[in-house]
Amino acid sequence: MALIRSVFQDELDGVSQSLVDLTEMVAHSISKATTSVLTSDLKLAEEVIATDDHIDNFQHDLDARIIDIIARQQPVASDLRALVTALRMSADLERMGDMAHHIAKISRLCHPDSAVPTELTPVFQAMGSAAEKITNKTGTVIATRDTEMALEVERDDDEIDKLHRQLIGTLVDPKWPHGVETAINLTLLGRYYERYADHAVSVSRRVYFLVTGKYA
Amino acid sequence: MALIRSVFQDELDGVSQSLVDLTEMVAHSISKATTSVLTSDLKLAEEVIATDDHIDNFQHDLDARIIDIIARQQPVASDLRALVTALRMSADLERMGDMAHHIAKISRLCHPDSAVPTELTPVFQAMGSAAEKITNKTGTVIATRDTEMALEVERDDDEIDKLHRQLIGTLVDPKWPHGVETAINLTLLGRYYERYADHAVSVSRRVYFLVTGKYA
Amino acid sequence: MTTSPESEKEKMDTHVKPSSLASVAQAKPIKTPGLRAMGTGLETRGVHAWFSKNHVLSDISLDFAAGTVTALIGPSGCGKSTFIRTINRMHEFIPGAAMAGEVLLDGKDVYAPGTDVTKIRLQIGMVFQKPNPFPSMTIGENVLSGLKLAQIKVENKDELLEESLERAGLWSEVKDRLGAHGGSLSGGQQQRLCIARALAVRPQVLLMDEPCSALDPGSTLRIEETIRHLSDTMTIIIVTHNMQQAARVSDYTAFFLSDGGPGQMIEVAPTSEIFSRPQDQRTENYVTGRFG
Amino acid sequence: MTTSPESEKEKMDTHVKPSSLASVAQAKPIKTPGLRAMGTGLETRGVHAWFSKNHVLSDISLDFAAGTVTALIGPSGCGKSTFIRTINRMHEFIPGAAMAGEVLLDGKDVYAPGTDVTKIRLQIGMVFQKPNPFPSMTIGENVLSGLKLAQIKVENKDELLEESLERAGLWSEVKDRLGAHGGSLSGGQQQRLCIARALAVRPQVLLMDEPCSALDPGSTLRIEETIRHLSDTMTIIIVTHNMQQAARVSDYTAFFLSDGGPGQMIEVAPTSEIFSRPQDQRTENYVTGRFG
Amino acid sequence: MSIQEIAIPAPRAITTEPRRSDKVFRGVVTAGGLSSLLLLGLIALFLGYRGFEILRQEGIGFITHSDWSIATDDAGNVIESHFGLAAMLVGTILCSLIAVVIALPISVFCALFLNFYAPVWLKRVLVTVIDMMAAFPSILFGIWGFLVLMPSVEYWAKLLHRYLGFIPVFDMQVPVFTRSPFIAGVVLSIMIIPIITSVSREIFSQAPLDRIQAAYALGATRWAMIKAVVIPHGRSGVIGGAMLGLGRALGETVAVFTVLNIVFQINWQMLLGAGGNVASLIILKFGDASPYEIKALMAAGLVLFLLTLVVNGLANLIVKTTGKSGR
Amino acid sequence: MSSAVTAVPTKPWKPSHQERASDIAIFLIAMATSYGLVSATPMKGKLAYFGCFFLAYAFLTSVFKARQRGSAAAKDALVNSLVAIGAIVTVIPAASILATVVKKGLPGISFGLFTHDMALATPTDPLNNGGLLHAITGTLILVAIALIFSVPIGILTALYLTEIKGRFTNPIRFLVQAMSGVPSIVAGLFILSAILYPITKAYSGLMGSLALTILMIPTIARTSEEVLNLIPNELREAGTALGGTQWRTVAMIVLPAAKSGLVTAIILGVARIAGETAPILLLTGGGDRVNPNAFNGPMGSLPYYIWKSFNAGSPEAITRAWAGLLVLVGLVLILFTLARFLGSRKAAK
Ligand SMILES: Nc1ncnc2c1ncn2[C@@H]1O[C@H](COP(=O)(O)OP(=O)(O)OP(=O)(O)O)[C@@H](O)[C@H]1O
Ligand SMILES: Nc1ncnc2c1ncn2[C@@H]1O[C@H](COP(=O)(O)OP(=O)(O)OP(=O)(O)O)[C@@H](O)[C@H]1O
Ligand SMILES: [Mg+2]
Ligand SMILES: [Mg+2]
Ligand SMILES: O=P([O-])([O-])[O-]
Repeated sequence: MALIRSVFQDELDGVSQSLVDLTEMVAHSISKATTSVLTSDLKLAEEVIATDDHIDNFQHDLDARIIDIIARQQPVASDLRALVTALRMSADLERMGDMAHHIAKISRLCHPDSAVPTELTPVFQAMGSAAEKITNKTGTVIATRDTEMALEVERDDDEIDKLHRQLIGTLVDPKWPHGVETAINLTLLGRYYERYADHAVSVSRRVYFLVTGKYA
Repeated sequence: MALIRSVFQDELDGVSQSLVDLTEMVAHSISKATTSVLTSDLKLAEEVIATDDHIDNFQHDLDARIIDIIARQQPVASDLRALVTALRMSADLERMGDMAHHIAKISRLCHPDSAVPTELTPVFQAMGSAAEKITNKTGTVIATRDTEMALEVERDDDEIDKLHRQLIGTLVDPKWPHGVETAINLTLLGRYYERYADHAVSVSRRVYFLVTGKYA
Repeated sequence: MTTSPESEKEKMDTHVKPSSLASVAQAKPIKTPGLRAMGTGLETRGVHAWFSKNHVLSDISLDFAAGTVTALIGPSGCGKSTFIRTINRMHEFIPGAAMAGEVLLDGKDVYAPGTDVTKIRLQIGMVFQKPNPFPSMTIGENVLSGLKLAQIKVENKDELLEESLERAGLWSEVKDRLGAHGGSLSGGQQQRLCIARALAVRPQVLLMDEPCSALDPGSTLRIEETIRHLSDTMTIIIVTHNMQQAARVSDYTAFFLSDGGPGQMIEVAPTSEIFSRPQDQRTENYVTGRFG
Repeated sequence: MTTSPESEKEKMDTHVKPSSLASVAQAKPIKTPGLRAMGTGLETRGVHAWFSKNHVLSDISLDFAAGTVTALIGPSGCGKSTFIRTINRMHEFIPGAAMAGEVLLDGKDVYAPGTDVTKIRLQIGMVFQKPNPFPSMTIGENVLSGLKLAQIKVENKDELLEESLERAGLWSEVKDRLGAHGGSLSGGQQQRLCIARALAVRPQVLLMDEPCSALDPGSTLRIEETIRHLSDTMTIIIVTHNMQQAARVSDYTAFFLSDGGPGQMIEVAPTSEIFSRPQDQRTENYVTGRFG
Repeated sequence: MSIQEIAIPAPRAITTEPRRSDKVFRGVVTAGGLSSLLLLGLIALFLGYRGFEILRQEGIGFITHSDWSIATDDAGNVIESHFGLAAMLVGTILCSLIAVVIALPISVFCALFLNFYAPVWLKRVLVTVIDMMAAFPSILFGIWGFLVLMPSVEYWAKLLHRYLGFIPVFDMQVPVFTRSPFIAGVVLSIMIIPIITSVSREIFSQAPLDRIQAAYALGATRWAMIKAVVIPHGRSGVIGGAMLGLGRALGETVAVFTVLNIVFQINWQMLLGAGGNVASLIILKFGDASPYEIKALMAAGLVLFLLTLVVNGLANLIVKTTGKSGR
Repeated sequence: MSSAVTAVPTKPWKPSHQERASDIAIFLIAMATSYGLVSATPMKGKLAYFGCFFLAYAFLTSVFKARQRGSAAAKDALVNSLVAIGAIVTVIPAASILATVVKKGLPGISFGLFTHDMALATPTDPLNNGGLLHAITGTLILVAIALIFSVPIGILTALYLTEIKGRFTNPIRFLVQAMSGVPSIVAGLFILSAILYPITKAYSGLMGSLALTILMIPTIARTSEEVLNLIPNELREAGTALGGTQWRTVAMIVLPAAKSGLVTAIILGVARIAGETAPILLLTGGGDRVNPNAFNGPMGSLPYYIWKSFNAGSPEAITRAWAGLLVLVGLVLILFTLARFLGSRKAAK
């Protein structure tokens, strides 16, 4: 009894673990990217950019492994759902890495200047730490399949949305002092954080759906 | 001989056809969205926004069907690859629909004004028609598995990238007359077209890889 | 049916995607539902079966709509074979066998007093686990053997012969050697010959008890194709141990299980439901191979 | 190994993702390659086989690295069984059988003159298609029958008994009834008993000829688990008609085919290669079920 | 990898010697197996050797003539002798044929009944009874036939003669009905019914169940099924069984001796109380036969032996040749 | 799902009341017809009633079925009756024989029968004189010696046919088949000519046993071959694959697996020869006293005793013959039951 499909179960668990690992890598990236953009740290930016390749490879191999499992174990029902969902989650996570990468590139582009004017530092600091928090929570959601926390992730995203709206408000204010180019960069930065959080929410929602069969 | 797995083959062909259908829907959307943003046509914008739901549903059902085929036919090797790729292509296409949707929303947001200042109309016209062209080609690539055309799609994307760079250049020009808010909108619009084309390229590349086993 | 929640949350407007099915044309449209939906076709009502005092099948009510393929799956010994054998009254051959309930073919109970059981078996054909062409007959004679056995007169035998073999997907392979012995065919061809033989008496319903379990994968796939093609013109019930096969060929799947007591039907649903989101945990365990 | 080209093209910098495998820890690491890589283990060199004048197997060279599971797949009659029977010299039982080539076990040819064939068979165990416990013996006697047959003396029989049954995944189920007859077990348990029996003489290599084709899916999965666990300590070669099974249990897969002539080996590769990107079109056709 | 490029090597010789224990085993078993060959050869040899003198003396007449007489002088020396088996051979064949003709249809019907009609309990009872009957000693059939069966068969024989006398085999000139070949045939038929029934039952029960089910599933009645599946499958086996019964009937000694009136005259009229049987002849004459006459009996034994060999060989042949197409 | 449901097992395929009634009607009409026929013709006796009844019944049911369900059903019904006749005609003689042997044999059975021999009595003596002890012991000795010869040869032959499968397989199989058709009298003559005349020149139990051996070998060989053939080849392969030599595989796996079947074969062989009469008449000399020595002196046996008594002809002698038959039949039936018991135990396993 105990034996039945234990090898397969191990493989499924391995996929889950790899997703958690991927989440951790992404959390690192976004945290570094935020610091880099706020402190105009070129070394950190370069690190994030380099890490993205690593994340991409990791995701790539994970996907290959998932497809290999599908081909070899021919899962159905919840198992197949879990694997296809893992495929989609890995895409989301990889995309989150890309966002961190984009943020780091803006930081590098503006170097040695800071991309973020001083008065907006708190906003981006808040966005950055919210992004990191949401990522860590997403990792926990994947590992524990905790549906409560999956719902929390949604609420955390609302926070980022609020910050984003606040940022856009500041930019379109006629009293905006820093000119169009800075505004454009900040617009993109804002959008990157916002999309980052969206992808995290998407991952949590997939877990929620997998566990409950219902949409969050 | 003729009989073997013909039902399965029909199902695979059906998936391919659905992807082509989806591409057509997306092509319609982007064309309408471009017109709407250039002519400030609220009705068209609303149409695009409504169509996006339709596209999303279509993609949703197509994915369900693909997963159903995987669960029931348990494909391996090229068949499995084709289905997983279809799953990813459908996500790309859906995302292209979203981009059209976003474009339409900016058009609606600015109504009754036009989001695009007159002097930039040619740039967006060019981006719009390039986007449409690239979409139609992508549809053909999916239907015919024509690798030549897949490479063409890459080249078409370069064109859009050029237009995008040109647009950003105009915006960051210190002589930019239209203020920050317009610049932000145009930045986002530009990014939407650019992402749109990226997704189309991604679809073509997937087909190319499927056929040749090599990256484009 | 779907595995994706909304794939993206966009700023300030999260559009809701209703999980509608109808919008995509399916490669093979799902047919009228299998549970008590269609008047014609076959229906069982509260069927029980016994071997002597041994209650092996309990209260099976299933509706097999005309033109559908229904797969019966479940672990060994759960009564799948017994169930389909109650349908064409082959069950009663076993000494000590008994049953309860009704089997309605076109609304008429096949167990009604005075029913001519040989007539019933002409309307409900059967294909067995091992290919079993009659060894003393040629291929052609095998196909037409049902007519001889039941003493049915037919105008144009050649036409019937070709038609039956064609429907069984065998015509092109044997048309030049109808006079050869059935035993000279490969296992998979023999099984299709048996299908042709069952078709020659033009049954409404075809019962298949693990028709591929003695065949290699190539032959199996061909029989599956044949089943798909046949399902346009008749009602098919197939017992299979091979879950992938159930998934591939059937429109509906019924899961049987016996937990020590008599076999019961745990769940019946369109096949894609059973293989993507079964309702019952036991079904899920079985189809994912975690059945202990 | 992968199906995704770069998933996104970003403006002005398209990063290239090399398709490296090593970066992700695999659930089960791929072992040393199967083609002429490892010195120990088993190797066949240019093996041919005949039944009388009938050449059924041509030039099979395969290397079975120690501690791997290799699946042999291919359509019926392509010589899979014949091949594994040449390995432990069961082939020569059939009157008129002949072979050519070499079968090297730990570098020594098992067909070398003067080789004690019974010793070879002790080193290369075999499990057959149908479970065949010896009917006159109890479960315990069955497990230890190899010792008696080959007249091997062992110090601690009880330990060996438990170890063999444990490795075959049967100990917990039969430990309280070792004195019962083998026939009292279910089919799947009988097959595991046969595996335990083969293990008791501590072979280096285990040959399995369609070991699950007579079993139901539940028992099949359990045997597969047993194979996975055994592969840590021995080299296993399994013939199977069931491609899914090959996919599930094996590290390497070899595809055999006979196009009228003698059976040949078309392709051998790690199993995930065979089932995701086979090199030969014929392999692809076979694994995708399009073999006609 | 393609076959054309490979030079096909020569098969390797299997050079390994089998173990000594296996050689001994094979030797012993082969010797055991060959002993039956030896025995049969010896039987023919010794009977031929003992009967040689008579056979040479009588020549073909040994089986074409039908007088059996021996004259000795006072010293016991043979003066004149005639040994002819014709009457006995005809009698043997007549009785055996009667037996098979009666037994075959009954046995086949009975076997069908047992396999396809009887409920399980009845089948079990009947099979036991029939197998038991096959094990009854022949002397029991003889005595029972003589004391119990004869009167009733005589009555029916008279009826047959009276109403069906126009058929040559039922005709007779002298109204002597006791101890006729007909009665012997009936006794023999009762003796071989269990044999033919068991063989037929066995062969019918091997009729493939899946084919039987297939026939039923095609709407066959029981008889239609039997005709389509069971009979083609079992035909050759039944014929073989009948030949086996015939062989038994040909060689039967004691039972026939008890119920048959042995007369050295060829008689084809089955109802007439005069017949013959080679085996019974031997028993009849053995008691007070001179060594010379015993040689004649040995020769008769040889003829009987060869006759049964031929019939059995034929049975084998029939089963083998028809067996393939039937199954 | 079913816990709440209680269903009653039914057998809807059993004939309905209506069908039963028509069956009974046909039965009665057939009885009447048979009565009429027998009284109208010169036939008489139980057999006549029986025959006429069956013919009438067969005819009537098939006509009835033809009207009800058509010609296929009619043929089916006709064959139904025919096979039943076949079974009944087979069983009647067996029943009659058993009944007769019990009825006529029982009066002759007494305790003294089993403690005395016929050394001081003749068959025509009153029944309380003498017994058949010598016959029983003789038969047992004859059988035992025959067993000693025939079992090894029979089983070795079977092993040759199933395990060695050498060059001689087909001829030996044919000859064993032919040997089973050798008339018992021929076996007797053979021993007479090959051993008794040239070598021993005297009747003895051994001579009888040798003849019985010849009759027994084919039975044992053929039944054993069947039994050994039933042992699946995979078992032999499994034994060999575990490193067993052929000899050890046969000894440890094949023979143990076939054990009960081989015992059955031997018992069937014994049943076959226990009542054999003809060679006994030729070879044993048929002594009247208990003679435990098979090598010397005439030896009595049940068949000889029966034969002698029957031929003596007096009512006492005939009763003795029946009593002997009863004992012989009893012996054979015991052996037979034993064989079936073993056989069925094997089938159950
Ligand atoms: N002829 C029979 N006599 C008595 N019991 C029987 C008979 N046939 C089947 N059974 C019992 O009835 C139950 C159901 O058997 P059935 O053959 O219908 O199962 P199944 O689901 O078809 O199994 P499988 O998948 O092994 O064919 C089992 O417990 C079996 O032991
Ligand atoms: N005992 C035999 N005598 C003669 N030819 C044989 C024998 N066994 C196998 N063959 C032939 O050798 C060829 C290979 O047979 P083999 O059994 O090895 O194939 P296989 O791949 O194992 O097939 P399957 O999947 O059906 O078991 C076939 O053509 C077969 O007909
Ligand atoms: Mg079944
Ligand atoms: Mg094989
Ligand atoms: O990757 P995105 O399309 O969500 O920007």
